[in-house]
Amino acid sequence: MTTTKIQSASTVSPAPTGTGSRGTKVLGGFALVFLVIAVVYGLFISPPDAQLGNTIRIIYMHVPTVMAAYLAFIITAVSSGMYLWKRTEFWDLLGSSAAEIGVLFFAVTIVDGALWGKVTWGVFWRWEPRLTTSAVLLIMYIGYLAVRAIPADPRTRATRCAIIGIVAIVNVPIVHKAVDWWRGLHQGKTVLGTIDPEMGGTQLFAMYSSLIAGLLVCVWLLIHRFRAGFLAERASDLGLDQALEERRLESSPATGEDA
Amino acid sequence: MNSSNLTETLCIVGAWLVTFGAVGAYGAAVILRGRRLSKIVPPEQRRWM
Amino acid sequence: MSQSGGVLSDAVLVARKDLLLERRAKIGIGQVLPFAILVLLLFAFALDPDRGILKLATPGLFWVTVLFSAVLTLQRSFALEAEDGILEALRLSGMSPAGIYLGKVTALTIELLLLEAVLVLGVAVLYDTKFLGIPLLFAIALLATLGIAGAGAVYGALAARLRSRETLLPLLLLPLLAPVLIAATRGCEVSLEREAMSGWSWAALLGIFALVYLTLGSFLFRPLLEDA
Amino acid sequence: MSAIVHLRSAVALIGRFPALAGVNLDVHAGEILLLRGPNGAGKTTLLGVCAGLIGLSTGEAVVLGEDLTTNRRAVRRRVGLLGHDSFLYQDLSVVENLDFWSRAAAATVADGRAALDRLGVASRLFELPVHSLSAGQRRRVSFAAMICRRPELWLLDEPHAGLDSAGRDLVDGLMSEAATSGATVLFASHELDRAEHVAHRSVTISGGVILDETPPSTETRADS
Repeated sequence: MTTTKIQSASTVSPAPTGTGSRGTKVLGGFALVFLVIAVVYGLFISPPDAQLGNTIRIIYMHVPTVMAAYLAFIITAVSSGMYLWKRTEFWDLLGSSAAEIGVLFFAVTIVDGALWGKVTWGVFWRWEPRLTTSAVLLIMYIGYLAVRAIPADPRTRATRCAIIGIVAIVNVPIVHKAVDWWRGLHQGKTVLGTIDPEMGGTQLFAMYSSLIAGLLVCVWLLIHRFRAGFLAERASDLGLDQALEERRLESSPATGEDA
Repeated sequence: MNSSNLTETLCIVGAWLVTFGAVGAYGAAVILRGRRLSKIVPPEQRRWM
Repeated sequence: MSQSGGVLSDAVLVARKDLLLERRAKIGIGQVLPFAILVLLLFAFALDPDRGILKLATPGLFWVTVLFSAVLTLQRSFALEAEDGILEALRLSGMSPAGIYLGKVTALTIELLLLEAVLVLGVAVLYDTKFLGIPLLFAIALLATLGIAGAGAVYGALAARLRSRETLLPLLLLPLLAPVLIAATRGCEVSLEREAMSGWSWAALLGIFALVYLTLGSFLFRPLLEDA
Repeated sequence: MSAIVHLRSAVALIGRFPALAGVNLDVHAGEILLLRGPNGAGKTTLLGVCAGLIGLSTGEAVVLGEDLTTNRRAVRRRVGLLGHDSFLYQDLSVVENLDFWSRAAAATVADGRAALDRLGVASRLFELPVHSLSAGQRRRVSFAAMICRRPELWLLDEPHAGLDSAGRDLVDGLMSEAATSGATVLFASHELDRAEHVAHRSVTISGGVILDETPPSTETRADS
């Protein structure tokens, strides 16, 4: 097999055939364990909540996804800042990968929130601060992905995305404040968003295991997405050496069409 | 009463299905994309840490 | 770096140039303003004025109209800089990017404030609104407009060279301006005495928004001009 | 004499297309160098690199003593670029454009007016908006906006294009004058008869590389 000199402590093996590695497999395994625990406890073992009833089982999905989304957006923001400073492909890829995963989790969060609303309020949507804030933030990051999708010079595209990543994260607290004031805060903060300290033992266990599972899945996805993005960049680089050769060949005669 | 119980069950199951479905589908898409790109990119450029 | 002048004089130069361009081409007065008035009329058709909905919704309708007009103004303002190699010329000129940014923001703020002044008259006549709390109204208008121009100039410059800029700019900008819409609308409701809560906290929120984006824009405009 | 423009193996990408595929070029102080080559050969990109507008992906570039691989901005105020685009606001009048661009480049309004005179732009055109000028008149205004900054290095992309014969003579005169007063001129042209007359030396660029590197020496110290 191709024995490369950059073999680290990991196994001497042929190049991977995908974005997986031993690290992601271990990580994925842990995530799977916590997911199973979350399903068993969240859906079956833990009792209904005193106030929320069975809808607490939606919260078991809602909290991990929103936390994963915020984690991803924070990674995007940090990477955006680092990109403008260091100008390396690593930070660009990390930021854009995280943004995509953040949008995924955030969209799921909003759907879960609406389903929770259907049970609790009888309607899918209420102009409740957290739902509203989330919807605005989601669209902001959809804009990020829209810009990302526009074909451009890598440096140009990365710069645009980094700027949006920074601007968007700065807006998050402002949107929160504005929407909270706008609705006069009549929805208690503990219901959607943070964990209620009054929860019982198995409920808390279900909540924490699903939260850990959510964050592990988020990181696992991020690593895979980053590697897929890296491979996509290498694939488009492939033509470069050839393009340089072809470009130099243009200088041979018979191609000139002088005006 | 019965119908509200049904709504509740549907919404709870729906929330879990949406979450697992969306994240699972995305994960599968990323991994398949990675496999496809790996066939194009030469092996020395795809060593992971 | 800019050896002579500096940020402020560059900003003045760019702002004066933009206002001169508006005086020569009259896009704002000739096209954006009529559009804004049209939107006000359309709202009146959509929301039956006899039922009083229009009256209740006036501040919100006013600011939504301003936001739409701002998107058009921004598009025009940065389309000018993207054609005829002007962006290259600006980079070659050695002016400080922060100066160019602040100049664009200044000109945009002045143009939008003038537009709002005319719209307020339109609202007063068409919707029969009575204005109380004038100082608060002024503060809200000024701070909200600064925020719109400050955030808008960043995204306007970013979208200017994209082929899909007409659709992309509103998608990027309007969610960003959601807090401005909320704060400006609520603040105006206070100044029209429909709400009990003090309006100055809304003005403060608008002030913070404007400050944050003016600072951010001053730093981000260099990479924006160089690489975006 | 050290080189005003010093490029070694310069590769510049436009998107992922290698517009420059390894250029070696030295331009010396006071020289007028003609850049020849077919369309799409990389002439415009080369001028953009020298102006500090386009970055190199690999290779060396030192222009007016500034290393462009570390800082592309420092050189910009010291060069004058005449491109395909007019670099003018179409809705502003001739003098309004000149006033703005001269002050933007830290020159004075008087410099701008003097440059207009130098380019023979008739004063009856001063108050007209740029979009109402003919192509040749606009070219003269762009040229005036370029020389009012008193650049040390002139980078001209097709300076003769769109001009009448009087205008072309004027441009040739300006180039010679600039060279005698210590500036350096690098220009691309298809008007070979005329251009070769005014140029001290010419090189041909094709397919993103310079074909005939007249100085056979490999390193910077070409001639003394």
